[in-house]
Amino acid sequence: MAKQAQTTAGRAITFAQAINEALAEEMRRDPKVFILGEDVAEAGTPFKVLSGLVKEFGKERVIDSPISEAGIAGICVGAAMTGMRPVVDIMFGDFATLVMDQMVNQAAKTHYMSGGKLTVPMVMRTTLGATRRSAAQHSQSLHAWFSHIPGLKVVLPATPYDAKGLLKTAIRDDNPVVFFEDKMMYQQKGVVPAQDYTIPFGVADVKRAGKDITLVATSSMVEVSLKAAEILQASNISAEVVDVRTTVPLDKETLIASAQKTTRALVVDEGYERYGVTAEIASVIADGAFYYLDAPVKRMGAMDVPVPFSPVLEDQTVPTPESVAETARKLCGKM
Amino acid sequence: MAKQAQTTAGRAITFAQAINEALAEEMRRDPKVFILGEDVAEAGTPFKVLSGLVKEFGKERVIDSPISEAGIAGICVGAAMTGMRPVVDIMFGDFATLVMDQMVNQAAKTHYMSGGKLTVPMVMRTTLGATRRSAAQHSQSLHAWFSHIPGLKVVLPATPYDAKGLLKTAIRDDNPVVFFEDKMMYQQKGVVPAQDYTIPFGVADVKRAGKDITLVATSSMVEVSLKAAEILQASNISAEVVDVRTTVPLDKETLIASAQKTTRALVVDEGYERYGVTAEIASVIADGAFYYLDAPVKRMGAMDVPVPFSPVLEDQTVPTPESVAETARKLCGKM
Amino acid sequence: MVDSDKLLRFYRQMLKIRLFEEQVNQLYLGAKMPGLAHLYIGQEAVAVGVCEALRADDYITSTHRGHGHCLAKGAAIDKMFAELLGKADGYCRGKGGSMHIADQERGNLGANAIVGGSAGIATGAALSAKMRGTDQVAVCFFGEGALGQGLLYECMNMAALWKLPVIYLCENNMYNEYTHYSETTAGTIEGRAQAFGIPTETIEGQDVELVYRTASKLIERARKSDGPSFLLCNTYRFHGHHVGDIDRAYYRPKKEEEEWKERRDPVKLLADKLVRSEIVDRQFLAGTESEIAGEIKSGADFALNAPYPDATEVDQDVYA
Amino acid sequence: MVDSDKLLRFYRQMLKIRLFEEQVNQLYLGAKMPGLAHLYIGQEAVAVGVCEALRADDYITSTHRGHGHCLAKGAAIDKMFAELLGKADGYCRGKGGSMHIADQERGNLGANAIVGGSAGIATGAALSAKMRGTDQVAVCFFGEGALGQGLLYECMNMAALWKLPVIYLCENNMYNEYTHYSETTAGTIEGRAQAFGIPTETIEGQDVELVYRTASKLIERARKSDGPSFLLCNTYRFHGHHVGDIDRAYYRPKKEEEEWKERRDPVKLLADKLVRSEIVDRQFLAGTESEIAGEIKSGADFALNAPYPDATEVDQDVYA
Ligand SMILES: Cc1ncc(C[n+]2csc(CCOP(=O)(O)OP(=O)(O)O)c2C)c(N)n1
Ligand SMILES: Cc1ncc(C[n+]2csc(CCOP(=O)(O)OP(=O)(O)O)c2C)c(N)n1
Ligand SMILES: [Mg+2]
Ligand SMILES: [Mg+2]
Repeated sequence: MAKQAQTTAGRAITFAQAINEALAEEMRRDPKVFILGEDVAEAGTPFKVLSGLVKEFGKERVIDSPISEAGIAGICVGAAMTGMRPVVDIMFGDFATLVMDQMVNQAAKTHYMSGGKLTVPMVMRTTLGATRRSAAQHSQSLHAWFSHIPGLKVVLPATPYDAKGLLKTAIRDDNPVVFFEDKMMYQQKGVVPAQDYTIPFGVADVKRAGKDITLVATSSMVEVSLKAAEILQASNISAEVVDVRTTVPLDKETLIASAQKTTRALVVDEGYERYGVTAEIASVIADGAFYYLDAPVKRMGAMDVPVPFSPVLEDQTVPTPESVAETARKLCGKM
Repeated sequence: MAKQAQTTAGRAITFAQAINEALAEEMRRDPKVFILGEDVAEAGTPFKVLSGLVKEFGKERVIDSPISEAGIAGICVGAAMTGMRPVVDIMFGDFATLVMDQMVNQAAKTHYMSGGKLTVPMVMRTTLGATRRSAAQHSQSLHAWFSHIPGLKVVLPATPYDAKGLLKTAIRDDNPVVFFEDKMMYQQKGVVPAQDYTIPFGVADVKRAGKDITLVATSSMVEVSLKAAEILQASNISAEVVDVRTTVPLDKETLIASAQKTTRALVVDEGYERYGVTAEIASVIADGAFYYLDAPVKRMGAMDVPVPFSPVLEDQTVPTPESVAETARKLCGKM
Repeated sequence: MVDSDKLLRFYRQMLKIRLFEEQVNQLYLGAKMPGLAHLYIGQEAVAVGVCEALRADDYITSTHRGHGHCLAKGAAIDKMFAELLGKADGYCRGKGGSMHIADQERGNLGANAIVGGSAGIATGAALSAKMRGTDQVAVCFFGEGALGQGLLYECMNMAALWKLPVIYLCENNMYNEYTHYSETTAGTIEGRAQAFGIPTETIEGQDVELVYRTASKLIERARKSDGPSFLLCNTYRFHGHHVGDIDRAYYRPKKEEEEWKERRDPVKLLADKLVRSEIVDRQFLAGTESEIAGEIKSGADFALNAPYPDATEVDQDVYA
Repeated sequence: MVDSDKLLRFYRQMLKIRLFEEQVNQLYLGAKMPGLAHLYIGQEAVAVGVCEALRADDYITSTHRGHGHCLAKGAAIDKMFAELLGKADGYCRGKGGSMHIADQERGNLGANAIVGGSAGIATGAALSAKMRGTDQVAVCFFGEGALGQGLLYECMNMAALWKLPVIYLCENNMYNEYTHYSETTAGTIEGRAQAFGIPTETIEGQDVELVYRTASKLIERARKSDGPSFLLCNTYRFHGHHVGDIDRAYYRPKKEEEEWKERRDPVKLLADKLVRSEIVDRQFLAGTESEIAGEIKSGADFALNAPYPDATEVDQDVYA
């Protein structure tokens, strides 16, 4: 694959560095790009993802804001409508609750409502993922909400390579894009090309080829699914792992084709399971591969509970390689 | 059915009156129940749903608020935690964007986070539905968002009878309940018993029995599906119409049993189709009835566009009896 | 002082809004307009006074009661009517309607059906102007009801911190829909901006000359990078909250309405001044009126005869 | 004036918080505590001064930096440690953790991990008290960072309109995480409440007696149905934003920290006063300290040895 060729020429960097590089390169390329958020400048965010950017670009382009999520999202909408390309930093995905009006009633609808005249080229970067012992208000994965709204694009990178390429695409896109980063992944390393590259939206990535079952995964659950595939290998089950990469636009063709080939599919995501993104993806596959499937499409999301603090409780709420492998095995009729 | 027996003893009242009566009766029964919202008192809301309540209960229990959706939702959370049973009125469902933090990070999680000690017995009443020529910010049906969140219950009544019985249940429930009313339905009449009654959550209602296909519908789409069933009748297709009534809790058993019987299912809802509630319901049926289905489960939601103003555009965005019948006919292999 | 040519221009603009809105009401009553509309009649001096003080490339954001702002910023009558009727020739190809008209070419970033929803947009436009190194200014129009929305305070704080060229323009017409503002507004309105160190002015919003002069001063201030300001204009809507709000005695005394219409009608007040100052006579004004009435009529006719958008447009322009 | 018994009680309570938090830090450093915690060390006089002025049935809402409020309102040390360690004996059966401890029996409606997120809850509790006809009062604790959240303004407006018995208690420790409040706060803090007609007081938050006296006055006011008030306490957090925030020179000068610790340590200040006023001597205070240290140690030991909740509890109490 082209990707392989590219990556061999690259360097191993962390997911956090990939984000940082994407921002730095885009800010160098285009003076209209700027960052607005809480503790983004000297602190470089609590996750240190933006470290160093303020040094290169100054406090005028890496702007520390008050703790005003709705306000900063709204300001970015206005800036985007008038010639800038803002990147707003919403520290925890749980605070998405505070920006819904600006993202959904304003950013998402402006282009359409104006008959195509106004555009809102902004990116909202935020986080998802549990198991950090951060409890119910700092552990949610709320990408399903944004995926539901026409006018928004939603990106869920699962590797440093994808993170960098997809973030550059997001910044160059003329629409509001919501970009979710898994907090637990920031320190994971992966090979990333030295030269400029972008990854198109709406193209799922087969992260591992297989023939007995398709594991469709997003973000944090891609790695979990790859590990599950390893476990399944030992039971002689060959799992294909497909990373959707963007829930909107969704690469239905690749997902359906994979399920048609393997005849079985399990969709894994870290958002709450009920009414979550696994429901849409499973429906699409169950419909598109109906005449090929040997078993119902199954789904695994986070347990439908507010994320508990206690480690013994929290660890049960998120799919693990073992639980994914077990469900997959059952689905293949091998228990 | 028990319901039939009851309703013959009743009177025909509008959907709006059903809501009004439920509130009045619960406020008489329990002094802890009160209403907080914009223009709820003398104006009785722009939809006149609450007309007369302030006369009976006074401005201390039917409280006009500033235009502060987040604030009033939050105040109701606090009041509910300390012994009251508030009903907050969020005029248009589109303004749900403003209350997500209070409903999702506070109301929904408090009981769990406190280890079961605190409760939040509040109801958020709001609206859904398009085709009122109200454009993109006054026409959304955002119940999918709330349905996604553990800790919330979500109610979608489709008749005056259901509206009254379900609202009483909502008010007596010890959890935060989000109650969606279709704006276009307020003037529709239906028979409602004279005596006190409640309808349990999590019990779907077979609004019409049939044997060739199951139409699963919510709220505004129940009537549309019933009309579609009439149309299908003419083509000798017998459609069963199942009203889910509450998306959380969801009566999976009834939905699956119906689909197993008819072997075909079409899920119809007025929220945006993508990542909407039809996805969850379709997934549940496709899984639960897998070995019975003769065709893939299909879904119809609102078109994935911000709701346009122009009637010629808007009318295309919502499923109609004709479009539902057509999809159902195709699904039955009869085109 | 404002010269007489300008005053005459103000008069034309205000009258245009007045007659436009009366025509909108007729379209509604004649069941020719889909949905509802919130008429700006009674408040014309605010939009005109402010927008006449702005440059074409300055920005405004508007509200559900936005036709006046839109016309004042220079929008064309025919394209506005076309939008209100959901026609393809409308400003938004019929997709926005009354509550979402935007007119990018004249810096109108759009009406907004979320009360207070444009505070971020206007503030962001001001930040953008500053970052791009232009001296553009943004005016954020809102009703006193928007003071209930937290977003406004978040944005005023940032505008003050970063000295952004934005003017928060509060039109206090005394009612939040069907509720008197005194029931929803604690303390003072000016205090809401002063808390953030934002200078405020409070004026009679029915006096277009005063609005123009005050706005000019604050706009100049913003243009010179001296930061945001807050302008409170006391005004009144002569009609109901929307075109369908006919029986309103339960929330607003008829006498109050009559008094405003008689004594504080901004169009009448300016007409009287023009005549009193002998700038023009009544006959001239009558001529102006019939001229504008003609424009309004032909604009409405254009819209009534214009085609609807093609059905296939429904899923166009969801994404850029 | 505050009598000496009370002062001694304040001292015990403040010291309890101090030693509790130091123990929390040790648990973190020893990798015995899951996740992070935000220490209240340096701000003890605020929580104690306020909560000592409250009745047991009065309400408080708290923040991510909430251990101090919780202890001051009367929570038990052992159950708090158990919660911090995610144990079944914790206040929330381990489900809440540091940022969500609630203690309903003592009117603590909960810490909150959403900055400003409890403004509605406290205001609603005050509305509830009023509607139920009790004379309970609610105190809404928040850091100056919460002034950035619009919700607070929406709630203050309603509290003022409806004369609710709520006190907005702003602890200005000068930092929003890693950013000095002057970079995020335009105008004045007091102005934010005064805009709504809410009376404000600003005091040195390190003087527990002053906090107690001022809070008592405002609480009395609220109890007598005279409405809400706003109390700004100037204070300082001696440690990092959270236990893991060790290298903080880039956002806060070491010298500033040292000065506060030396000159404005609320525990030291009160100890000095107790000795200076000859209420007790140093030896007595040492005895008190070792007594409390014992309680802390046994509380921590209890928690360390307590069982985790049963795995099956994970989906219990999602719904009541
Ligand atoms: C967030 C939000 N809440 C409620 C409404 C419903 N609503 C529309 S206009 C209005 C009153 C607005 O009053 P004001 O801001 O004073 O403007 P005016 O109508 O007086 O021009 C309300 C409550 C809305 N559109 N948006
Ligand atoms: C809505 C929201 N935004 C951001 C955060 C992340 N955050 C946690 S604490 C904090 C700083 C709070 O500052 P302040 O209110 O002054 O309280 P302090 O930490 O100083 O006690 C921030 C930004 C959050 N928890 N909630
Ligand atoms: Mg008004
Ligand atoms: Mg602080």
